[in-house]
Amino acid sequence: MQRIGVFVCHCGSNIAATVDVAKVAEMALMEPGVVHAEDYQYMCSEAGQAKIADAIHEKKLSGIVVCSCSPRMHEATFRKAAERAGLNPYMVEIANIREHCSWIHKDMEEATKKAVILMRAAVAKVNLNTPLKPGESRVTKRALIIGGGIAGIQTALDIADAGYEVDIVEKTPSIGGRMSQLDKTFPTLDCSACILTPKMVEASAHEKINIYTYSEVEKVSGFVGDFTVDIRKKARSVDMDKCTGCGVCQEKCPSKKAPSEFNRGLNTRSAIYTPFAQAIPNVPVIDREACIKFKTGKCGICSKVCQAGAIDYEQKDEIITEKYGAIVVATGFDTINLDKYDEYAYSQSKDVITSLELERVMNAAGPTHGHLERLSDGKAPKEMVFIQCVGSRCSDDRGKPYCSKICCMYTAKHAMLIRDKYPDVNVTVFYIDVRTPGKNFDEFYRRAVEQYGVNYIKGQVGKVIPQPNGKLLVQGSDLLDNKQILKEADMVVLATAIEPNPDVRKIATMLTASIDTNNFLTEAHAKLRPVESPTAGIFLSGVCQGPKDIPETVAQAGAAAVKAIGLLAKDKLMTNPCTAHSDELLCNGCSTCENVCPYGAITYEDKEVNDHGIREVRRLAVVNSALCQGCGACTVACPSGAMDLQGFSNRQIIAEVDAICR
Amino acid sequence: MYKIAKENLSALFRLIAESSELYLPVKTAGQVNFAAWSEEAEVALDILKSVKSPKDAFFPQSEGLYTVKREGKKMKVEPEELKNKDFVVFGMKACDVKGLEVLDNVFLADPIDTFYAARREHGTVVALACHEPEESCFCKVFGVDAANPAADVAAWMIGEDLYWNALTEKGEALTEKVKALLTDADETAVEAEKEAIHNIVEKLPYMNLSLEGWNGDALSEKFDDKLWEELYKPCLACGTCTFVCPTCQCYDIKDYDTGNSVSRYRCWDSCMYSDFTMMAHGNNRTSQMQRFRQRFMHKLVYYPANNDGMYSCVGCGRCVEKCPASLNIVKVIKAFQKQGGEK
Amino acid sequence: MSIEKKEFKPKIVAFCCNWCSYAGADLAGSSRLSYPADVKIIRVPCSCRVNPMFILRAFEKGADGVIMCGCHPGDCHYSTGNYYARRRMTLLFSMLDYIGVENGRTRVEWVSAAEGVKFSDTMNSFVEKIYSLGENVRLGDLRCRS
Amino acid sequence: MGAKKKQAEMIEEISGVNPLKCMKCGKCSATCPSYNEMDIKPHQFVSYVINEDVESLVNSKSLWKCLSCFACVERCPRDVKPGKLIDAARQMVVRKREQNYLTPDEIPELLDPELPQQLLVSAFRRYRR
Amino acid sequence: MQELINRAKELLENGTVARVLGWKAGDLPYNPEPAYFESAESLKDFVYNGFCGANLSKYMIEASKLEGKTLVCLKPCDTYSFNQLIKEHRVDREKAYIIGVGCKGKLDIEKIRNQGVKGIESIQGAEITDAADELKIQTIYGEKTVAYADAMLERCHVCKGKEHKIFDEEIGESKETKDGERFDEVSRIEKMSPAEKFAFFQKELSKCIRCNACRNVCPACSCRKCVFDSNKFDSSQKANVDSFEEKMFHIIRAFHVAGRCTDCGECSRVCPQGIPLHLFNRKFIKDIDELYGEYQAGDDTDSKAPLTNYTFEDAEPSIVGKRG
Repeated sequence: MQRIGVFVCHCGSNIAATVDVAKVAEMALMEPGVVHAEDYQYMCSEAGQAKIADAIHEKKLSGIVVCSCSPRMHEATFRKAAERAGLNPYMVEIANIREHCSWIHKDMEEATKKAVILMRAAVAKVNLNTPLKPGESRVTKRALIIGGGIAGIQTALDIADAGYEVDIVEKTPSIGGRMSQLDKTFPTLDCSACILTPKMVEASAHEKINIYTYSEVEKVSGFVGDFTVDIRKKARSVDMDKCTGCGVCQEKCPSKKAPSEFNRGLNTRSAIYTPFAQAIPNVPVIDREACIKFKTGKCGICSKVCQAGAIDYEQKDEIITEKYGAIVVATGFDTINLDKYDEYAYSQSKDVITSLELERVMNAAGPTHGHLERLSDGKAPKEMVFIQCVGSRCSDDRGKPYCSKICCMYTAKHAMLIRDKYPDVNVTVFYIDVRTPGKNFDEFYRRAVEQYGVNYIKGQVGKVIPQPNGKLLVQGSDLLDNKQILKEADMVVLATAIEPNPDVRKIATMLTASIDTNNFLTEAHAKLRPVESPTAGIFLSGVCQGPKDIPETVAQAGAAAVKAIGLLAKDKLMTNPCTAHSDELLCNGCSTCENVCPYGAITYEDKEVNDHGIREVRRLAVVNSALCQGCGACTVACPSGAMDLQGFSNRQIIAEVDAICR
Repeated sequence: MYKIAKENLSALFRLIAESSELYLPVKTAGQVNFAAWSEEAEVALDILKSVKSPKDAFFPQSEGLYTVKREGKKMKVEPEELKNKDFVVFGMKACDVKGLEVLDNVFLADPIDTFYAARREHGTVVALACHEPEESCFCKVFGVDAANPAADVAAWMIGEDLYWNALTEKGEALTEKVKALLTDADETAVEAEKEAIHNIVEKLPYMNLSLEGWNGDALSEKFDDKLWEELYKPCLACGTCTFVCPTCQCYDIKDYDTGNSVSRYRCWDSCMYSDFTMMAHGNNRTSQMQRFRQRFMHKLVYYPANNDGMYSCVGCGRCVEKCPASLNIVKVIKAFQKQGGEK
Repeated sequence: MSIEKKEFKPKIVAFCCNWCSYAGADLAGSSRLSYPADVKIIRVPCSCRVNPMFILRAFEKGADGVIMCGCHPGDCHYSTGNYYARRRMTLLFSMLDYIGVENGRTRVEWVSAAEGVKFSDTMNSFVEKIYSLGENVRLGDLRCRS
Repeated sequence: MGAKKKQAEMIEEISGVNPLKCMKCGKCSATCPSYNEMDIKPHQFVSYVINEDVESLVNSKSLWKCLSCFACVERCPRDVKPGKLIDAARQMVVRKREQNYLTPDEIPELLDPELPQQLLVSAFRRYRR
Repeated sequence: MQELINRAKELLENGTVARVLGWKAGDLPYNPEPAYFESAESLKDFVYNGFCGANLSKYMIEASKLEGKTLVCLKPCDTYSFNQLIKEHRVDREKAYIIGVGCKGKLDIEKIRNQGVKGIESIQGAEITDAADELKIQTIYGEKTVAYADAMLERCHVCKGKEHKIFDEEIGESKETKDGERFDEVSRIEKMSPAEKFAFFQKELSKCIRCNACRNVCPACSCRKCVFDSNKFDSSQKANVDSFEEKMFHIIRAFHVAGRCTDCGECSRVCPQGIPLHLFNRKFIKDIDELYGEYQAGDDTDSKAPLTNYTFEDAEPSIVGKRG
């Protein structure tokens, strides 16, 4: 039996004006377990807290009920007060007789009655409280960044600058990501490479940053502060220590038919290649699918021409196992597959291209060396049509239901750049809505219209028909003029919807990070915790969380870094003691609880139990209290009642129910 | 010997109900159980086996013992009142009546169960002979005569009449009360009915069941038999057999918190349940085999050992009909017999 | 809100999640938005902590109405808790309706921490409904009535 | 309920289309082969239904100019399917005409082997629900 | 049946299985019991006929702990339960050798009795090899005939189909028995007024004796210790003091198996008081189908169960009042 003290606060007149506090204290003494009750002007004051401490000592209290304001106000205060007096802080319960009672009721008798009931419920609960102790877990002071695009690079730099070790794992041979493929960036028209390359160099030169390119995350185990990750370093076939990056191998390589990933397949590359000139690391890889040596065993030219002797055909994949305290996901995006949008003739004409392809066309290092030309015949276009929302905002299964967010702005950018560089080219943009929220964004779009004379037409394109003369007939709506437009164009550019990198689902599963129906990673809270995954220790950076432009991505990357630093800065993690706990003798091992846990905190183990003399090995749920956040979803999913929540146990809640209903 | 026309039975029930509570087989939602009579009740006298046995009337499945109320910081105990009103149970069968004898041996022996004793004192049993015994019946094996129920009043349903014969003082008293509705009758029809019943009973498949070897002295021999390990396996550990049984007498005592008071009550328990006789240290029967064995050893060995050889099975056959896994006492007896034969 | 005082004083249990609805109730309080004293709130970490057994228990012990409040779908502090709670409560309420319990006796409302007005309005309308339904006689243990 | 609202709801019921899903992109009109012959353009069908002006829709030329090619149905990104709306309007007209349309049982005996298959197919396509 | 016995003998003798889990002939024409057979010799008592209604899947929880494989005879509907038990890690697939046995509908002795048949001596027509048209019943009180369909368990009239969802081999023929719609009865109750619904269930549940047969036979109720047997929720058992306890028990039991119940019908088959317990489970199944998309528990071993799943657009609980 507990020895409970009940303390009723007047809160000046806030409570005392409508609740007979003395009566509440008097009634409290009738409750089982209550050995002390008093009321006082301000319980939260120092004098009030001293009263609690005194009573704990004098009456040897084992539990405390404070009838006062909301626990959201002063629960922490009273818990600390109890702790200072030597009582476990979780032996304190609050009866909210202010917000839930005195402030909303006028009738003194009625309010007092209710306050008594709320007090009883709290007493009933405290009777079943048990001392709880927050757990501790250590923090490995190292962060893992999955993805080496601008989001990953920025997060890595910020974390490393704070003095922590960071590893970046990048799937492709070089860091840089999508941004390295862009020509110019809105709204200031900086050259993308000019602002990205210094960041890439900085990252690679940073003593705290270690970059694994051509590598993938293979396995993740552990939990916040203490993850263990296997990284597969794919065989590069080139010794990174020996290679000088001279590029001779790439020049001499006889196999040059592999489509260039960097140039979106618009031209080809050699089998041994670095994706682009500024690649970091500047060490080529051999594409074993395309390499003649690997396919036929004959060739070996690269090995012969390499003066550094860096070519190693025998190299094998390597698994690196490392421990991390925090993991940041920065897996980025890709454009969607356009197979289902045949009306735009993307597969039929080389002159229908995606916006990302246009970036490569416009880029000096691209397939046309920066000349705007038709990919079919190399002729300079005179009429260009841009189509917005290709695959975005679609409620059917052809596209994506969301707005890809960046298309309006980059289309304005493209239109502007073309009109600037090639004033004789007419540019028409078919749009549904032009969405330009952002600093200097709408001004930018207006410049395209007002200063550069880009022709914006409100309406969607229904179809693009390749003509025998090589032109493209664009049939679209002009909703404002209520006309159907037929327009001949030389090139058509599709603002293709973006989608999360297809690998993200696999990664999310490994991390037990939740993912939404569009494969974007879910944030812990849409508004208040936008860069954290609900899974503790996992942070989100960039487009993997939702469509964003570069400034937003960089901002979020910084935010994710700060959250990760906040975690890494701790030596130990105090874990919330109100976590789920499974009764081994009742657990069926059915996995139902595991299926509803949003944090991956429940795992199953084969354990030997002694069930009243029956010894057997059973499959049992084990809660990792470092991961458990105490939501209680598992407790209701568990049919046998094996899973219970400390601090909000089944019996505690039932005791409250009983007290209220009696 | 009296008789009353079938069509006047509701008048009889009405008359009995005027002065005492009346329990009889009533069909509710397709099933027949003993329940209080009312004008609307669908009385089902022609069925042989109510789902639950009528032992409920004397030993209810659940019954309050006392209530503890709080008055300030003090407690007040209010015992439940003992049964103090007369009641009649109409339509019990010979086996069920014999079942009461089994319960009497338990509850009326020292220390007397006052709740049960009060009910026995105030209850009058009118029992019906079994007009058409069924294949699951084996009362004769346990010495019960289906044609001659040994109750306060024995009755026979023959054609359009119910024949009525008071056998005890209580029976006589009840007869007095309802005499206005009864007419004198001779015993010829009843004798014929008895003979007919006896003839049918002889044909029943379980009539040759032998209880040889089952007695109060068979404890160690039967207890240690390996056969139990086989027999219990299909058992689902439900309490059907015990709850339909007219002789099972185990109960548990529980408390219920109503919010304003705590009421202590007792309710039937089943030796098939895993928490049967659970104590602070745990459970003394840890496996279903042990629990299964307990039931039959109790009926056929332990009980006879304490009650001059009387078995605590009356052959009503309810468990035969109701066991979800088709297990029952007959199969157990036969299995041991077979094993014995093969030895 | 004035409800005519009759003999019948309903007992109403409200389960509120800590992060949204309990805070919404606090806001109703600090905004002095009244609702009948018949409502008593039990704080739970999340609506997904509410076991159907708690609700039936409340009815067993004499509650006349039970309401559960949680974060709006999509806003759950634990991301997904209220989605599970929503399915559980939908099925439970449907079952209660199916066995003949008046379906107004149970309710789920999503109330955010900012919706003090909604909290008070919800409670007012719920209490009114319970008054109109009267005492809960179909779901309750008779022993608790004395 | 007003007669106009009833009509609009009837259109929604027959077509199974929720016109509120439309985001006014105009892809239907952009894709329509009969666009120039229509007085009410495909993308406008939706607003006529939303504004409960089924009357105008029913009396429009568009009703009979729609080829039921269903290009708009195929390409609508929002699952609104203006083609189905106009088809529903046509059905309402047909229903009004004393229900003098065929039941499926009557068709086989009326079939003329000389009839071009194309005609049948297009008729079926037009009147399928 | 002979084919089944022969095959079982073969598998026992060649060591593939250590035991056979099937049915043993009873001492009355209608009461075969679930049984283990460990030798070819013991199989002489093996029986498989219309009265073998028991779902043996649940016995496999215990059998999974035994040495060696157990040959288990599963009817089509039983295989759903087995799949569900695999999903919940309660049985070991590797420990089972499943023979999917044919089914022509299982018989309900209560239904036969309700047609006034008593004093049964023998029953012809219940063998699995029979045409399953008619039962010829010899009784002490004369010969009776009962149409097979009229003696069938309720569940067989709304059979989910005669396809085995999981098996190692199949033996014996099946016959379609479905002649009703699974949810008709539920729909009928749904249409009642609250007072009628309440009266209906009150009447049915008032018969409950808390024998726990429904729970103990249920393959989904596989908890080591039921919440109604433990003190975790302070939920008492055994008593039927007040009708509320039965409601609580049956509602919570149905809720705990919601999304897991395969609708095998065992609860209703074993209830000594003939309470149509399946009406609770089917109500949940119907709701789940209507609200969250069709779902058949036990169809597979890896799909997400409806109550451990959600969509953003799920119906609100207020739909209960709106559906009328």
